[in-house]
Amino acid sequence: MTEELKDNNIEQVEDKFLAPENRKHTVTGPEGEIIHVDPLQDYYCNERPKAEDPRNKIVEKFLNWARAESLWVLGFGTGCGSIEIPPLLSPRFDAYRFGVAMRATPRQSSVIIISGYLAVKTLKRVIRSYEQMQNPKFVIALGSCTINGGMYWDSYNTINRLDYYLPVDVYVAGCMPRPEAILAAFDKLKTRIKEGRAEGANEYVEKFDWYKANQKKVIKNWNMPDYNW
Amino acid sequence: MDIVKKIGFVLLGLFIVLNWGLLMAGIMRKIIARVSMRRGIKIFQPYINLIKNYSIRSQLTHGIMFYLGPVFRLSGGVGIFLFMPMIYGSDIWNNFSFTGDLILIAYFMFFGMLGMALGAGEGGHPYSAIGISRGLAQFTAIELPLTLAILSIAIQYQSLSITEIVAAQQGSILNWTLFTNPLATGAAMISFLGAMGHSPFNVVMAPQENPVGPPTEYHGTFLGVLQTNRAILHVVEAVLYMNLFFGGANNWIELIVKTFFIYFWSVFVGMVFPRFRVDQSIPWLLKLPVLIGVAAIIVFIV
Amino acid sequence: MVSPISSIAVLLGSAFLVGLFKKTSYSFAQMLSLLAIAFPLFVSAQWLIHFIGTSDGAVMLYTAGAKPPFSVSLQIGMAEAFLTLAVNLLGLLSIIYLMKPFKELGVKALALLLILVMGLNVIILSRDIFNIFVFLEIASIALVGLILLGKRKHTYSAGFKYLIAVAIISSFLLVGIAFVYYFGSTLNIDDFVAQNLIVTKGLSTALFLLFIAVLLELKPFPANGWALDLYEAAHPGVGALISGGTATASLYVLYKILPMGADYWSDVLIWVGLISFLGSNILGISQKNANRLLGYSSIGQIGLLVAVIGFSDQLGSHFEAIFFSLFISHFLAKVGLFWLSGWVGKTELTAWSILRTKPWLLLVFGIFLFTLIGFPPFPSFFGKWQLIVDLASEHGFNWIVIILAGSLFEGIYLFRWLGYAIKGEKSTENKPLLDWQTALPIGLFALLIIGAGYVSNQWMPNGQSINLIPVFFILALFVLDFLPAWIKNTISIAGLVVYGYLLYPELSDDTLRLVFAVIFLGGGILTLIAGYSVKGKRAGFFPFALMMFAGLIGLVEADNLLQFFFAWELMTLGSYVLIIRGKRSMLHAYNYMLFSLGGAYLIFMGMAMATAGQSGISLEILRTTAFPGWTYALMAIGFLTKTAALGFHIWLPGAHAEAESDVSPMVSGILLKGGVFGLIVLFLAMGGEQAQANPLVYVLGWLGAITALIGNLIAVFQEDAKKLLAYSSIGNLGYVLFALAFMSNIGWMTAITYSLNHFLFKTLLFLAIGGVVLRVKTHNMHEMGGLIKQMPLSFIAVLIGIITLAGIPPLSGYAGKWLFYNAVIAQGWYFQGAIVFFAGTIAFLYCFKLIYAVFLGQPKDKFRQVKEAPVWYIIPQIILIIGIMVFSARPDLILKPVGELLSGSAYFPTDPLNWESVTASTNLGYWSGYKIMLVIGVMFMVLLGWLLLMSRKAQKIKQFDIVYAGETPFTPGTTHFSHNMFAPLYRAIGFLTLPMITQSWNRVNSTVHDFADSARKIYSGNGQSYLVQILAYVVIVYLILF
Amino acid sequence: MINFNSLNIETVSMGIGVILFVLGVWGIVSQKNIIKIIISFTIVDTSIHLILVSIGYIRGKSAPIIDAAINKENAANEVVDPLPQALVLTAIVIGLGITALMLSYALRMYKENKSLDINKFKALKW
Amino acid sequence: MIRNSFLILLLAGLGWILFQEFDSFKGSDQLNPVAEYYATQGPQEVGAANLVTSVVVTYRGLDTLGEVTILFLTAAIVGLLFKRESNSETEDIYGTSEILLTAGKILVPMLILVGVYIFINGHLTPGGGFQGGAVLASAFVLAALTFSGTTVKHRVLEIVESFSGISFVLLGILGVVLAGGFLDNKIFSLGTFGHLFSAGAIPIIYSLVGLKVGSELSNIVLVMKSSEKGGDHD
Repeated sequence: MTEELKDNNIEQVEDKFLAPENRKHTVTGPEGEIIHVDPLQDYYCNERPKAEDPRNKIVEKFLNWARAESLWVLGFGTGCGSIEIPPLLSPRFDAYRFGVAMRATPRQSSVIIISGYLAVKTLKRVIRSYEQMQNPKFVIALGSCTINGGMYWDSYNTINRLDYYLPVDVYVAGCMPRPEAILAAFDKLKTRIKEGRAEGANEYVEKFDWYKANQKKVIKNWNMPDYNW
Repeated sequence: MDIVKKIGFVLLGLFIVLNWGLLMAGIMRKIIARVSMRRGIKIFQPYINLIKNYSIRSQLTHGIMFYLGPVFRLSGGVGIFLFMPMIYGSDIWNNFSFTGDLILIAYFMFFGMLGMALGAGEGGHPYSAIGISRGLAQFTAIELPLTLAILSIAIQYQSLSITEIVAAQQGSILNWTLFTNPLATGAAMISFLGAMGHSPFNVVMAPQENPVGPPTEYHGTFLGVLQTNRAILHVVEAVLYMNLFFGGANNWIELIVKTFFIYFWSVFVGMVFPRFRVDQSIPWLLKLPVLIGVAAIIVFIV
Repeated sequence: MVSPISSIAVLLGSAFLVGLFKKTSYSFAQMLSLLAIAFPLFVSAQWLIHFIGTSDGAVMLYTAGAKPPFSVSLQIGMAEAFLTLAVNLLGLLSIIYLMKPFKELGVKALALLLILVMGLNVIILSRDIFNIFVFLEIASIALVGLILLGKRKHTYSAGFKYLIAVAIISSFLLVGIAFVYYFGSTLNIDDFVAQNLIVTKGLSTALFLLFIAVLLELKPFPANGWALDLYEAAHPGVGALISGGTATASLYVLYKILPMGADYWSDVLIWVGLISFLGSNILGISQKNANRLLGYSSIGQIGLLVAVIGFSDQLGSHFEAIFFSLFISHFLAKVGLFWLSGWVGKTELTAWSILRTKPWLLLVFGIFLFTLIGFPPFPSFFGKWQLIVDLASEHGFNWIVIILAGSLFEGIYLFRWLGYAIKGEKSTENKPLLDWQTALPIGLFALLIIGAGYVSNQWMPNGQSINLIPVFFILALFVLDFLPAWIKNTISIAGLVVYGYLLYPELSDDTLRLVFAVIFLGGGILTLIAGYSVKGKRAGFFPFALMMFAGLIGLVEADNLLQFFFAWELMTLGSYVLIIRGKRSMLHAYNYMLFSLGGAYLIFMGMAMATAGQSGISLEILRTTAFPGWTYALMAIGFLTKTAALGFHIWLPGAHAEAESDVSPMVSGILLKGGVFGLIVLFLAMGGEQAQANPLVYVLGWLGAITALIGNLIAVFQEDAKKLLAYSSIGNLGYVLFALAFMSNIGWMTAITYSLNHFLFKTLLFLAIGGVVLRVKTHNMHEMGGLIKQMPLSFIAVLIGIITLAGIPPLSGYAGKWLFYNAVIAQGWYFQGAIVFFAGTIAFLYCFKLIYAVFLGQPKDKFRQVKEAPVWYIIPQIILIIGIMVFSARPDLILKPVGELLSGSAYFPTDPLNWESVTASTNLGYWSGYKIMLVIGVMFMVLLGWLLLMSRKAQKIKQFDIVYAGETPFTPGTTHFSHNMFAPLYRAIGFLTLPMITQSWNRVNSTVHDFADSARKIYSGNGQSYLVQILAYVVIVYLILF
Repeated sequence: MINFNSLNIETVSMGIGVILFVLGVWGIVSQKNIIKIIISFTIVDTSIHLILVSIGYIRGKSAPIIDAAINKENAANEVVDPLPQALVLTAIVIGLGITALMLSYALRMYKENKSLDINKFKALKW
Repeated sequence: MIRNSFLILLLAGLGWILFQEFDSFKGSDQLNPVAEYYATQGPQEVGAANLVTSVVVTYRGLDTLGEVTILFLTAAIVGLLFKRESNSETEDIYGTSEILLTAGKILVPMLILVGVYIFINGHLTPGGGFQGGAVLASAFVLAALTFSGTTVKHRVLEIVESFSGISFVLLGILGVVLAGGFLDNKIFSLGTFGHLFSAGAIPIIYSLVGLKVGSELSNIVLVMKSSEKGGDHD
């Protein structure tokens, strides 16, 4: 964690938002020694994320093809659009044939679909999940709500524009977009990946401070490390 | 030079097995998709997935065992391959089988499991541990019918050497253990269902309940290693069953055909039956399959 | 030589004189009494030395210038000299011990004691029944006076009950004497015997009254409530006089008059004695009052001695030695205990934890108790041994059963008591002062016990065959106990090394024994190395540790049954003390001791049956035993208690788990092999492959299999790391038992491989886990977690250990599994084999749990600063790992010679393991540890390199950087999944682990206690009921006899 | 059964002794009062003396004191057995001692418990 | 009821045992060898006209020593039991009746005389140390009851007791030194049969026994009596 980030955040994360389990405390060791625990420092890796530059261009092209043809989607439904995801896998739409598969763990997923309006509360989880995905990772945003807030544009607890918080690869307009649209989004994403333009992960790292500032602006009870490894 | 040649052939065999394993996985997925009236994945999707996983740019590690876990796992798979005679009558495809010791293979399966368990444990994720505890618990029950079957055929052939067991089945299709000792085969094939991790015995990896079980924290290269192992292990286990019960293989074609059908058996059952919970599957496995296995032994004692 | 009569005169004269002194000159009176009592002591010592030196016959002493039968005559021989010596010594030390109470009561009391001692002397010496009667009365009356010492509660009523009982008994005695005189025309014992009278109705009834009265003086169960009340009410110093003094004299009276009676009187004595021994010990079980308990115990012991007198014909030339050793044990130990009880001051058994404030008193207490039970190297061990062997040669098995059962019941209460003393809750009250008056007699008696042990040992036939060098070494360690621990540790290790070096030539031919010698001695050295980590003195640890190892190695060395049993008991004693050193081990050590004791008695019984009808006691005679079924079954069950087979296992988990960190490997990895070795000795005796037909072997096979299954299954559900390992030991020993029961060459190879492996990995695991426990101060695995970072070496040790345990190739555990399969198929025990295999897969579960819950998963905050286990724990672990590696790669180094021995011997010539350099083969297949290791090793390294290459840039992350459904984990404690880890398995087959065996043992236990508790209500406290009991006893014995 | 014609002095005293013994024992085991128990004991004691004396009696002989009436040389045929009489002497003294002690203890017990009922002294039991 | 019938059964059993003896008891017509020896050899060996005395004091002298010891013990124990009370010598609150006083004055000296006579002549006439001692004691007890002011001092009694006891033992030892064994009476010449100064040490021993018995018995009674007085206070 960089020093300025720390300074920035000290003001914003006030004590009342810091969850009890994340407050500094002491425990007694087996020999009676006092051990100081600072949960956010001790339990989490506080390294700053690193940009992973693409390798050799030709190899990268091949690898990008493989990445594009094997899109593992994190099974995380954020809003009303999540109802549109299961039909994708049904015989009618059969997303499998495009190399799309659902994974339960962000560690193994490369795509996260933000399916509709995103409450601040959910945003926090989305951020953690997104950050826990490994480097070539892509974001598909479904519905108007992720673009401009949609019908919740003046809601007190949803975000209006996902771009401020995560680097989005593909937006799918509509309220809600139908599964066909999502398939089209996958297609679009594949194209972007194959072209080597889907470097959202690196972008996120490069503009990390900006993203963090935005995120923390809306999420008061941060209670997480700055970057969720 | 002999040893170099041997290693060369072993690596070649490993390559064949890996490819066949990946292909077979793809084919099976395809079949599953067709059964559920989908087009399904591309046949080569497993290759793509493997490449993609190896191509993940960033890596995380929880500690030394997190590293060693996949190594153990892959060693388990490759080791079984190394100790398994693949093609009957062929010196070069017998690997380091020492005339193929059955017990060695049976116990070497634990090696990989242990590695996986340790690696996942080091990950620190509770779901990994839950998955492992389920997997191990179920594994104990899965192994019992297999043991009875192995004992039964060991009595039958008076040997613990896979090579000799295969040799004894040559000649006619009726010499296969499948026909000479159907009870043992029955018990073993039920246990095979469990070993393959398909439904009804796949609660270990219950996708949503405890994300994906043991490999929850694994990703990228680690996952690639695990997938590699999976591909190898499935083929090698099928080869084991083939050797024990289905007359072995005289050439690669025969091996491919037989392993395909053996593996298909588990996929078939998996498609038809729903999932057991662990506390259901253990008693079930300890009832019918064990009874069959006991019967298989009694037949030979009496 | 001074005539013993002069000692009587001196005692009596000084008693009369002492009575004259005034309070002011008390100390002078005291000095006079001491001198007065020292004189007879000197006289009897002089006579004893004379008799020992010259082997002269007894000397008759006449009074009144006339020959018997006309006058009263006395006789002094070896026995009389010895017994008077004992009594006089007791008297002298009693004066010292009771110095303060005597002073309170005044000079008259001193006179009472002098007269008591005088009376006892005369009782022992006299050959005239009426004279004996008179002096018995004197002794009784003097005691009635002495109970006033110490001013305790209820002495008056107790004294009255005693008086009235004694009065009734002496009435019978007197009537008996009167009629004996009428029919026999003499009062002299020798004269009566010489007359060889025809036994008529009247004479036999007269003799009945005489005998029954003398017997009643010895307080036979159940007509002894009056004596118990007296024991309880009297000052412990007086209790010592009753138990040690009057009982001694009365016993000798019984012995003297025995030739007067018809032959059946021997049988009566036997039954009366044995019923007393058994009954009193059973009723003592529930007793909570120390003095009264000592009374129960006294009555029991005296009963045994009475029985031994009854056995005098059967025992023949061994009688003296047996009686001596049993008598001296009772005399010294019981008196010592009474004196200790006086120091403790409180009557509740639980109050004896006060002994802990004076460690040497605790040691002395232990010596007394172990002497009473009959543990080596104390005299009663040899006495009981020879007694039972001799009884067995007469086929007196019923008697043996009663004696052993009585001893077991005695053990129940004595060891509970010892447990309270060692581990009971410390009382908060001030500790009593230990003055020299108390310390001197107690210490002297403890020393005398050791001396008496040596005498018994040398006196007993075959006793000299026992190798006493280890015992002396241990004694020396006791003496050196004041040194710091590391010096003693070095001495101990040096002792083991030297002993091993000396032993090696003897065993180098016998590889089978050598393997076990290596386990015992090598294991001893390794585990002692871990002991270096303990700072301070570690008082009392090393002698007992060495005692255990001496016992174990003694098993290996043993050539005859006595040596074997000696070693066995020595091992039990040492290990008991080691186990009870643990923090919460009181109950577990108690259980361990009871099972060990029961097991040892079964072994003893079996050995005794083997000796019946055979000459010599060499181990060879087990082979030719006349009762093969019983011998083998009993001994097998005995050994099974030590290997903790199912049904006898309930002591093990607690004992192993609660023991100290470096004791657990001793008692698990090493001690259990003692039982295995016992089984090997037994099975060797059963005669090789032909024993396969023996149903016992079949039963053992099944038992082994089920033990393996249940042991492992219970281990899976443990939360306590050491308990897990302990249950695992039960399971592993089940394998060994199963493999041994094959009774085939390959089966035994399996068993030996298993044993060696179990030694290697279980010692390793216990050391590693012990090191962890030492650091984290908890046994609960779910409280640990993530310790791999702090304790990488321990982690590696555990990893190697569990790989070996689970039998995963390439480590040596797999060798056992491979051999096992070959053996199973060769033997045809498929179902048992399948069960054992199932057990093996279950073992895998707890292996994972052990390593995962402790070392992996979520690190806990409070263990962040723990360090790696002490280096002294790590060193033996490294040695053991090297051992495992060597054994894995080159199993032929050990298995080949063992195999040659087995196939070369007459036992298992068929189907041996064939060795071709490093490759073993059977007709089922072959296996090469070396090649497997090579292949797997190379492959593993290649793959590791591959993965390292692929993921070299990996970012190291921390414990909460895990995917958690977008959330953050709460605390490490709730994120570490390890409590109740195998819940689904428990739901599925957990019913197999229900503690049914424990419950049934508990039920047995509570039944026995309830029985004892209700049965002892016959001692209602009402003096009159005691009289009714005496009367009933007389009438019933009479009706049974006539 | 007993032939009354052959009744002679030693048989009678022996019979009385035996009966007294049983009676005394009956008293000891049935009486609740300690003093009565002690008295019963003295009855037993006395009965033993009777038995002893009867044993020593020789039909028609006189006391074992050599005086004018008894010839020193022929004493063996003139006197009764002196030994039982000596024993009786000793027994009496012993009985006396024990009785005295019993009474003293009874006194102490009475002072302790203010009762002479033997059932009241059951503090020590089991 | 059950207890009673059980007791009756037990007593019947006891009676049965004793009846066996009674049934076997046929009386005697003749002395047995031991008694015959006493009767024939006793007078020569011991020199006592009273055969019982010769048995009591010489042949079975050890028993007699035991008896004496028992009395000593009894006295000592009674003394210990009533130790506290005997320290406080309180006055007799009742006084003595006239009859007792008068009779006592006459009887006490006579009783002492009779007692001494009995034990001195123990080897000649019926009676002996015990009997004489008992009479002596009755004299002391009577005196103590009668003349409440003139209690016999415990201390004196004790000294007499111990002195006579020690002397007895010493005489016994002299037997070992001078004659055939412990308590042999032949340490002095046997004298003329039937005379007062005959039978060796017997008269001396019997006198000592008489003194001892007398003092001990009186001691017992006196101690118990004194306890009566102070008894109620504790």
